Amino acid sequence: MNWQSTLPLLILLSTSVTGILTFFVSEQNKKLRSALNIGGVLCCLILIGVLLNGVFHGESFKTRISLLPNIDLVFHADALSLLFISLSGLLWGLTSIYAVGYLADSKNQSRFFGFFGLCVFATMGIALAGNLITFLIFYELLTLTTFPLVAHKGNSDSIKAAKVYLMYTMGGGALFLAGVVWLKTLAGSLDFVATGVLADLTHLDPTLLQIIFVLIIAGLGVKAALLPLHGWLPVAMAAPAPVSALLHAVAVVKAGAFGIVRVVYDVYGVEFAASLGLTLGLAIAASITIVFGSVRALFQDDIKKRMAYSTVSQVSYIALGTAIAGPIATMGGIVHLVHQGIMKITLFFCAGSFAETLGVKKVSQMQGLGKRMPLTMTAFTIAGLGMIGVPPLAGFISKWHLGLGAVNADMHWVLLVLITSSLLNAAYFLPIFYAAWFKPAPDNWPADKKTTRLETHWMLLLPPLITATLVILAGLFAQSVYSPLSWAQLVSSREYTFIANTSLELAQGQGHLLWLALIIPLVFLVFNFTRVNRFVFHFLPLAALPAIMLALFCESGTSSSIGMVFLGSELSLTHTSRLFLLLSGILWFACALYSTGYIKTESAKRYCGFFLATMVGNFGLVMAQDITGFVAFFTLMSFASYGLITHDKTTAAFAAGKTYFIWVLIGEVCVFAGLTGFLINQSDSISSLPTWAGSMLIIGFGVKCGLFFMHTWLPLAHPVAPVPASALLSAIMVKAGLIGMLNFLPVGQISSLPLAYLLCGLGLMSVFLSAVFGVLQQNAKAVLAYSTISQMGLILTYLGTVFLVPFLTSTATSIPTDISTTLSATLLTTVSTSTAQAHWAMLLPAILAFAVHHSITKAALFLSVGIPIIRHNRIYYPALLLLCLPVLSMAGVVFSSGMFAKALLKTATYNVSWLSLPLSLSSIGTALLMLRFVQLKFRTDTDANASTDSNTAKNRFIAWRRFIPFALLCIASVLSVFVSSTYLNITLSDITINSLLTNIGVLALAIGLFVLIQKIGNKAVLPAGDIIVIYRALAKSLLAVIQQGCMCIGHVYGLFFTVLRQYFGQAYMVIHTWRLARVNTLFTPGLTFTALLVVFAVYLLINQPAS
Amino acid sequence: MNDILMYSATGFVLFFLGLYFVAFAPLVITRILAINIMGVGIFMFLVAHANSHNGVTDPVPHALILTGIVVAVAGTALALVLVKKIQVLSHNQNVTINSSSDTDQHTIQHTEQSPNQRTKDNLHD
Amino acid sequence: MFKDISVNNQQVVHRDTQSVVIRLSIAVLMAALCAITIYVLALSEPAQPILRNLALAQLDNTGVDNPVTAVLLNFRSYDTLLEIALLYVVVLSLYSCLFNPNESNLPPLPTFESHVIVRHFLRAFIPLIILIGGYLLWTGAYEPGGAFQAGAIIASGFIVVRVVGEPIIYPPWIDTLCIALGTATFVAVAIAVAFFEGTILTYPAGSAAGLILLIEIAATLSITLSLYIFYRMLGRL
Amino acid sequence: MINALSFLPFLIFVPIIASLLCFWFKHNRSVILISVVCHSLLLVVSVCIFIDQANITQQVYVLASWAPPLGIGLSVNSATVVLVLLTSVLTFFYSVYSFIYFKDNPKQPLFWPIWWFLIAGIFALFASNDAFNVYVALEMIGLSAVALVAFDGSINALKAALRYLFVGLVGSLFYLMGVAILYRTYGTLDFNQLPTLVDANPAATLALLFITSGLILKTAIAPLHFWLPDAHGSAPAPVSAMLSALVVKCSFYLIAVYWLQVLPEHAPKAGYYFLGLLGAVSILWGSWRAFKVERLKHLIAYSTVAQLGYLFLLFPLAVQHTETTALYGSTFTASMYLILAHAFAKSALFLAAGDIIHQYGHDNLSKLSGLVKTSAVSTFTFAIAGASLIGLPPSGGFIAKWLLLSEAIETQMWLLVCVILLGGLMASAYIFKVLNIAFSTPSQHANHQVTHKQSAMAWMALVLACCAIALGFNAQSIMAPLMAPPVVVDLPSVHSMPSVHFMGVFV
Repeated sequence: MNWQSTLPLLILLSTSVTGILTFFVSEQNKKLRSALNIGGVLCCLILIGVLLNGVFHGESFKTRISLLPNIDLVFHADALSLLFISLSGLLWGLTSIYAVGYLADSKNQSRFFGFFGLCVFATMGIALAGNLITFLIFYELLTLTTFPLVAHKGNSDSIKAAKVYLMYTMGGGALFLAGVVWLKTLAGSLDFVATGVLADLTHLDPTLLQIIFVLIIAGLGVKAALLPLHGWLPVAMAAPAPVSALLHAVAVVKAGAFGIVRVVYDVYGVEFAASLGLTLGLAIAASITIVFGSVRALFQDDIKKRMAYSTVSQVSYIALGTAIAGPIATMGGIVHLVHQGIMKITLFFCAGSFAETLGVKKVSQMQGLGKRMPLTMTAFTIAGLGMIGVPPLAGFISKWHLGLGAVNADMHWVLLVLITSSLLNAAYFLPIFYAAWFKPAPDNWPADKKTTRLETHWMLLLPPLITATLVILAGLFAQSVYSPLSWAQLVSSREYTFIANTSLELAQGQGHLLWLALIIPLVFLVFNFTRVNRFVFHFLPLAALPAIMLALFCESGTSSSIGMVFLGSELSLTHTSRLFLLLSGILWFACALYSTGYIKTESAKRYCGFFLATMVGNFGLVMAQDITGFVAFFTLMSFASYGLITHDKTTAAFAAGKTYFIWVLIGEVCVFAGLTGFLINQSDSISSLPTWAGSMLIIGFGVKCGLFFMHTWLPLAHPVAPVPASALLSAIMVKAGLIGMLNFLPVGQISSLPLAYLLCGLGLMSVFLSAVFGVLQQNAKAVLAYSTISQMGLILTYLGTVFLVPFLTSTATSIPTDISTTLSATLLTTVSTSTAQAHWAMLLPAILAFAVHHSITKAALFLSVGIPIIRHNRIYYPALLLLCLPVLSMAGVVFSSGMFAKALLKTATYNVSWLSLPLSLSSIGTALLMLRFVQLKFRTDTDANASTDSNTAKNRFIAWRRFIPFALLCIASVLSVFVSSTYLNITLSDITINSLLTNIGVLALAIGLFVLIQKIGNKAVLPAGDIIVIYRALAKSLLAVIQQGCMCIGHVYGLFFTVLRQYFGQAYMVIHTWRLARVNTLFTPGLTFTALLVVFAVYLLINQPAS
Repeated sequence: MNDILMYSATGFVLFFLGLYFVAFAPLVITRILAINIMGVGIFMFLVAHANSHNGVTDPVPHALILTGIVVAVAGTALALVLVKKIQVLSHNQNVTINSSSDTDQHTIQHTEQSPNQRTKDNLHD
Repeated sequence: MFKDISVNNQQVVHRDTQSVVIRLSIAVLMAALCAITIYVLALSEPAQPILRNLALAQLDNTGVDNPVTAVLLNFRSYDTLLEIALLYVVVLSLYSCLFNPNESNLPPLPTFESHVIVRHFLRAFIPLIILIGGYLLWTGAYEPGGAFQAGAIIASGFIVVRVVGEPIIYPPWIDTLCIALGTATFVAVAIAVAFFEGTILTYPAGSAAGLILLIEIAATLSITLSLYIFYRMLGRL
Repeated sequence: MINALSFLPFLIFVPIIASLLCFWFKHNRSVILISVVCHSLLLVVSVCIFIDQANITQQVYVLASWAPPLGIGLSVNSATVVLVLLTSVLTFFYSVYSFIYFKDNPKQPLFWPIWWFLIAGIFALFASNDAFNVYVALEMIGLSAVALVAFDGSINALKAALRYLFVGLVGSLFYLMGVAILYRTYGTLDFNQLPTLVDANPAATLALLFITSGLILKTAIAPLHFWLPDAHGSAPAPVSAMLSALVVKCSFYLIAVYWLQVLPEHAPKAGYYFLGLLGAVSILWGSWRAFKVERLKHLIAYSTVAQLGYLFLLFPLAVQHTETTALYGSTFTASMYLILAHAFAKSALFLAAGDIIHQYGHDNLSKLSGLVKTSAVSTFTFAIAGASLIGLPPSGGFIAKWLLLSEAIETQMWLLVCVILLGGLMASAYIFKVLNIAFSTPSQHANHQVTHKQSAMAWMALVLACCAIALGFNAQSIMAPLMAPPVVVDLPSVHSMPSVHFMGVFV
């Protein structure tokens, strides 16, 4: 038996020997037992390592032991088995460490670890099985070894759980045996062959093969928890945590899924199975399970039950991946095998340690868990987010590939399934995170009785952290050579006989510097959590410096793309992104300086954390050119800014935070859907963006820009946020939406009427209505928020005009177009219609100039709110003077940057006749808002003066820190257009007399209107966020409807089963008692969230892209 | 020729008669007798055949019958011993029962040396 | 059918729960089966007496004249051996069933004075019985007779003595010896013979008669004792 | 290669001698000595027979050197070779177990003679080649088994023994009637001659009917199984193990011989299917009763009834499969393998149950909760042996079930496939019911005082259970001879053999 054939046996031996030896270890000496176990795990992992690089170097491992005349036990290591074996080996190690910690003081541990080792031995056997019969043998062995684990505790419900588990698995096993024997008699030897054994056996009649397939899949379905056969999984939660962790994350459930993969690919061959119509049936079953599992998870209050149901749905992804007969979908399915394993095991570890340390078993008891056990909770959150499929994490990769594969295979309904299930995942994970992180902790938790610094025993803490980092790494470095994704690629390529090669491009030139802008803030972020966080707070502004340096000194066009991160992310300084980088760098620097003076030191640590995270998100966003990179940074920025908004921890802050969070999620999903639609269409090489994808993008980015119907969060969030944060929010983060639209909407390429109408319509509405609402506000910052909405509305209206171009008369004025809107090759094919291109060439600089002007002036205004301008204060006069600058500039008074920016916009869109009227009206509106702001500012400052002691020395020092950035920004607000015009090389048209006159006339009109409104309107008080009231009412009614729906479903269920029970009587029918699902008080935004997106899904279905 | 048939027929009749009484005789002792009758039935059949060849008897059936008889004796002896022992044991129990208050004839306790097995119900199953 | 064996008023009774209807139907069924067998046998004619001719042809070199004894102790001697062994085992099982740990402290059996006529008659009658037994044993080789019949008669003699009340006292080792004697001698002869003839139970040419007689005597002894012990054990419970 | 045929009578005479010696030399040490010597002799003989089976199965050992029709012949076919080996191995285990089980029992001297006689009876039955001789062997087994069942003297045991005796006697009488009819119609009793003489004669079918009904009563198949649970349940552990594993198989073997070898032409096709039906009914009914019953030994006994049902599936499969029914071929191998696997597994179960009763004093399932703590080894044995009974992969039971299933599928008998699978499921139901009870923590502290010592008996049972599992691996070596049809060579009657001196072989 040469080396090749003994290695698989050695691996199997190592696990089984460990298991059996542990049986004989006496109960008392824990050391020997854990040493034995850890030793076993290590040597197993080493062997697997040897196997891995053996296979990597092309050796083939195969052992054949003859069992019966023409039936033999075959072990062989192909790519698929290696994937599964390394997963189970690694997780076995982690789980045994965890188990040692978890079962520290429980009895008969030797028996537990013995069966534990044997269970992994069976899993390894399944992984290495070379033919269906060996697979069957180890499959049954798995049932035998897991039974005592489930029944380990010995109390009544674990015995019941074991009984139910047995009933299902024994039934499944019998079916599987029948199927295998039948296939054996028909097809002879059943060795696994890459493209399937049965494909070339032509003499078998298909109907028989179909029946056999159904039998085998039913057998495997029990362990893979397909719909009707999943009953045992939630019940088996009575087992101790490490058992449910290993069983439901790795061993049992994966064995079933792995079996399905093996049968579909290596026994039937995927093309042959598809031709028999089997894969469609499997896909439908898997999809139903996915949705059903998630819905059931929604209503479970027990954490482990919820995890169990989520396992039910997640495992069916793998089955779905195999069922969609396409290389990418297979890759998705197989990689999900690994990802789901690491994510689910983290969730179970954390659930176990929560139960062990705090006795928290119910979701409803998880308030404030984040504070009490921060590290475990972070691991839980990371894994949860991964499950939802949030971009940078592992879950996203597999869902992305599944979606892509489904679209390639024209199974669009799968996309729908994926989206609904991700949303359902969000619906049942987010309330947990929200409750854990943001709700106050109940006081009845046991005090941190352990003296160690850690929140729980290190053995309970280390495994979840390791697996959580694995989740992140698997997501971030998905394309790297050793990542599960590339390994799955190897497997799927073997199945489809074509090699999709993804080469590893190395960044060239000093592109790496670009990453510097991101890394420095990250370094600061890390230091923030160590003891040096006081310095971090003081030197916060330095974090923004690298961005400014880069913007100034790197010439545009330098790009660095690293294949490993995300899916080949690429950072580059295009002409526009360089401008935005400079702008955001300056603003972040100013606000950082301001916040060092404004934020109280004790809450500084948390503030810096969120501040730096948002900064990284912002800079990354500006520079990212590829979709996944952009979406990842976009998400990071939105989630981190949530922390900024709720910094003051007042109830209003949390309410505003909640609304902000919902809108962010809505925006997120719209962007995600839009981008996928965009990509799909792009892959079909039709450059015309489908209207639904375009509108999705507009809505998604509109949420960020504060377009009218999506703006309700802005007026709520800004007043609540601390001054520097709200300054940043309205100045830069609002621009993120604009950058997104510039990058991804095919501006200048195509012209589509609906998009134009959508954009211009919303823009105009936000311009006028926000002006009206803004005036009626009571809070100064709310007024500023409304002015931001109106200005952004203005910019977006102009952006909308670009889609109207072909319908306008076009004059060929050639202005040098060095705008490199070239995206990375995968994104955009440039189809230039000369007129659209020319129009866009003029419009872009104007928009950029206006954007720069607006962000700087708005920042200055917001910073002014933080500086009390009161009469006897030393800085009264200079502050007053400086304040006038941005106010006037915003109002577009003569010679201010505002006037010039508006003039530029007017000249750029001279051929859009109907735009001049709204432009002037908007300037009136802005002027009104400015007056209202000034009035409110002085009113608050005067009555604030009575209470604050502004003249102490310390106060003066702080005042200085605030004053300087404010002064800088005020001056900049005037000069911004002149500076940016040189950069954007646009000639400023000279100021004609009549433009001067119209300007003064507008001002006078605005003042008159303001006085008029003061007289009649000061009684009408409008709550901030205006139409949010309507949304809330809508949400409440929707919740009521859904609750009613659940109640009646529950009744029907109850009725059905009572009838059954009377008819059959208790003795004969072991009825699985379906407890009426108790609809707990659902997280209201969660419900609005799902409702909204169901509507979106329907829209998606109706408006299928013509492909 | 027909007298041999007559003997064989009576043999069979005896056999089935014995069988009926083995199944349904009330007293166990009669059952033991019934088994012997069945044996006799078979031996009658064998003997009838042994002399069916005009005068010269066939010794082999006779030998078979002799062996059969001895076996029947052995079986009957064992049966009688068992019945007697059961009678004695249950008699001792009844005595113990009479001494204890519960005198109901049917609830047969079990004797002291047998382990504390369940009482009547494991007789019927 | 055999379900519940229970004892009431000293009788081991089978409390039959089947209703009369079932019993009648089964009776009818049995009758039908009996009729069928008789009918079938009436149809088929008996086979040619192959074995009879063979046995009779070989009779002269079996060392015995009576064909039945020849069959019993020569042609199918293996059957007879097993059969005697069976008897020996049944006696053993009798011992095991009636085993009573506190045997020694059982009250001695009641002995009563029998009527004087009976005693004198017996004194003459017992030797006669033993004589008849011996004769039967001897004629087994020529006319019907043999070990079983002789053993039965002698045992009946002993039983009569026992019934009458006279205790037959003999040392216990005779019991253990004689019970197994029959089987032991038969097996010993079978094995010994194999040394000479190669296969078990083949009597050497001349000595067939002598060996058969030896086996017969041993068999008679053990049968007598077995039957007597049957009676004595049952009586003494 | 010495001619192993001459060893054949050893099989029968050695146990009888042992029985006599044990009766005469009563005290312990000598009994042990005798038993060890005899067992090793038996093992050697059966191994030689197994190795040399190629030419042994052709010859007949003629006792008293009278040619078979007149005299009695001893012969062995491919099936009995395996059964003989199985018996010698198992009886060796049981005897060792009994030494410990009856160590402090005053009745021990009486046990061994009857025990050895039972072993002699089993070997006599397997080796005999003559119809009437089989009857005597059946009686030997029957009576000694009854004596052993009644061994521990409780009233239940006695009643069970009496019932067993009645059944045994009636069964044997039916068989005797069948033999008598055969003798009347064909004039010969020898198994080798009967198939040649037999012509299409309704009397043969009638004989077959009598013989089969007698033997079915003794094999305890569905309708006529009422006696088995009590008999096997209340017997001492080694005896019940012997009964379940071997005695019941003997009568099955006889039915197989009559239906497949001796009178195949006359067996009506419907008969085979009827036997199959009986088998299926007994699988389902046995498993159902096993699940319901309360006492551990009764549960194991009922599972014997179920497993015997599997054996009876051999008949429909054999008929359907090869049309030419014979004691070889893949179907017969499957059932032989099932006999092997079941024998080991069942004996392990009974011995483990014996150990549990030894410790707890009772085997009432409801009071046995928390068994795993007190007698871990026997629970473990119970689990492994149970796995083999259910047919979970690594075990011999799995191979047997696999062979049966592939046979059933090949012959398109879907009903049998369902029955086999359902049987497996129900077996898992009652095995895991016991395991559940073993694993559950004892609710209230059971009032029995439990001796915690792990007696050697438990380890014996464990060894047997491991053998049951080991059967799962080297199936090849055991099955090869069974698969191939014996090479039919003209039967040299030993009589004409040159001087094959029995003792000469040793001298």
